[in-house]
Amino acid sequence: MIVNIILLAFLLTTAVYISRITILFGAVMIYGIYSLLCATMFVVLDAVDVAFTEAAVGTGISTILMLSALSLTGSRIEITHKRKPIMALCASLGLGAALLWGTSDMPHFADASAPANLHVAPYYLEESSEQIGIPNVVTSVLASYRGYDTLGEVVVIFTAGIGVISLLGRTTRRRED
Amino acid sequence: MIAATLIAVMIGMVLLLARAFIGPTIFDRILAINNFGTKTVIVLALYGFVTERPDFLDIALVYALCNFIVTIAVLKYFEYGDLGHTGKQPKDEIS
Amino acid sequence: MKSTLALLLFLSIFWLALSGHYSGLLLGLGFASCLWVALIARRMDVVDHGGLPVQKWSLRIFTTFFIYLMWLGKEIVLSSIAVARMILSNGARVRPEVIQLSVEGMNDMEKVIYANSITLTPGTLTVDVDGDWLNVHTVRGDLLEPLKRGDMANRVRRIYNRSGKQL
Amino acid sequence: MIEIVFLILRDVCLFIGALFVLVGSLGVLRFPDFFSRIHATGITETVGIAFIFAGLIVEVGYSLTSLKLLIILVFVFFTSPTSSHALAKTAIHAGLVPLTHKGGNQPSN
Repeated sequence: MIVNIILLAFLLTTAVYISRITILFGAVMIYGIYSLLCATMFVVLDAVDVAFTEAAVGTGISTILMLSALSLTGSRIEITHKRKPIMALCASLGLGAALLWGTSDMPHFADASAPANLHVAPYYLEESSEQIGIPNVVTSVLASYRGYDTLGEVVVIFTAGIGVISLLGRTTRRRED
Repeated sequence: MIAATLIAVMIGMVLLLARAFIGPTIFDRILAINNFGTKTVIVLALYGFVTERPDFLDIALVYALCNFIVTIAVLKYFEYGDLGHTGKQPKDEIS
Repeated sequence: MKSTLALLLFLSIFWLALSGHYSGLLLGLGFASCLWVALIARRMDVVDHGGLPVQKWSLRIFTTFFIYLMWLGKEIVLSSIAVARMILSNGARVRPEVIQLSVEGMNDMEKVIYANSITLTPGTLTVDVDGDWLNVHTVRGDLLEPLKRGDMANRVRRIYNRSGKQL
Repeated sequence: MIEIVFLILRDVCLFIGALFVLVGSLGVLRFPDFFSRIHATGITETVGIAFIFAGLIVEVGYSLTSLKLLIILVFVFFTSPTSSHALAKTAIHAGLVPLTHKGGNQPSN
């Protein structure tokens, strides 16, 4: 419990700091800490697979992607906070309040009688290791029960990756000429 | 005792966050973040033991790997200004 | 080819140590992924050709290396205590210094072990390697005394059983 | 009897480790310049993590878990000097000059 509170406090301070910092590079760096904290939070919430993804993608790849974006654009300019966006603050506060109000209707964390835990989840938990032979239930759900769905996602991501590579590849070739 | 150690490491994280926020140079931030990552590895390992599920150690391992790669990538960006650089030509010839 | 096979072997052992599941399907999948990684590494030409341990490293070197690690561990604990006391005394005793140490006559592997050992010991830090010279930064001059006397350098040389001459 | 010894050993290891981690973090905050702060992080990344993980290994005994702990430990030991060295080198190349008590004692590179 106290771990939850400390982690949330860390997340909040980091988020506020990222929004206040004026150096883009510093923001990218602190964002790495934010990802680390996020992933620790996922571990605390028992979502181990999500934590794995966040550790690899959030901390590793996205920091490097942002760095390459910075190095491609060559942007080392400091941002200046000129305007005071009161309207935006009000809008986000309102949205946050609405979301908080919405969560009050949701079942509690790890509630065994929640609708999501009554439908097919018990079946997966009991049968999947015999049917598929993979010890991790999440993997067998993703790769077997929802295999077509995952295949579609992979195709989309693959296409996006090819698009990005073709865009970036062109610029580097032009630079070499 | 494990829980107490967990809390102690988290207090250490607070100190490092302070260093990451006040800087003053960019390298201080990178240093603080690198050390923060190491502390996250410790926290994950300890947390697995507090909740009596030490299987979570795999994540700690991935963290240790990512932490190292990110630090090296960031420093490479700083040294050469380009992540695709092979490190064979000196800095001045690129830009 | 030999290094790729060594990489494959290492990856497989690593996978076995981490997975903890030993059914036929999972073993096959694990080996397949190890093979895939080794092939990609070979194609990308990132296989480390110099670091194959079976050629040069006999069992004796492993024992001497182990003894060295024990000694290094002791040194690390001692200098950590020194640095910790410095921190607790409000940084008053911090006297940063940069000096150059000679690593003349060491081969590359010894230089790597030596420089990394210096960095691993809290209080001393290898900033730069410049041919036969190491730039070493320290928080307080007297932490460098054992290095200046060449204790660590001699022990590093002794791993490969070469004469530990004085610097 | 032997269990109590192990329990005490574990707690002592964890206590020492936590102490070193705390002191190291304090050093990162307290030391006057960037290069001295690297030394302070070195405490966490060597002695701190080693003692804490040693305590955890004592807790689990012989198992796959302690093997994993050992692997992480070895990995951190291999990477932490590399990243400290890379940090210091990059900082020097970027023009950051180490603070020295004599003044003017700068490294040539």
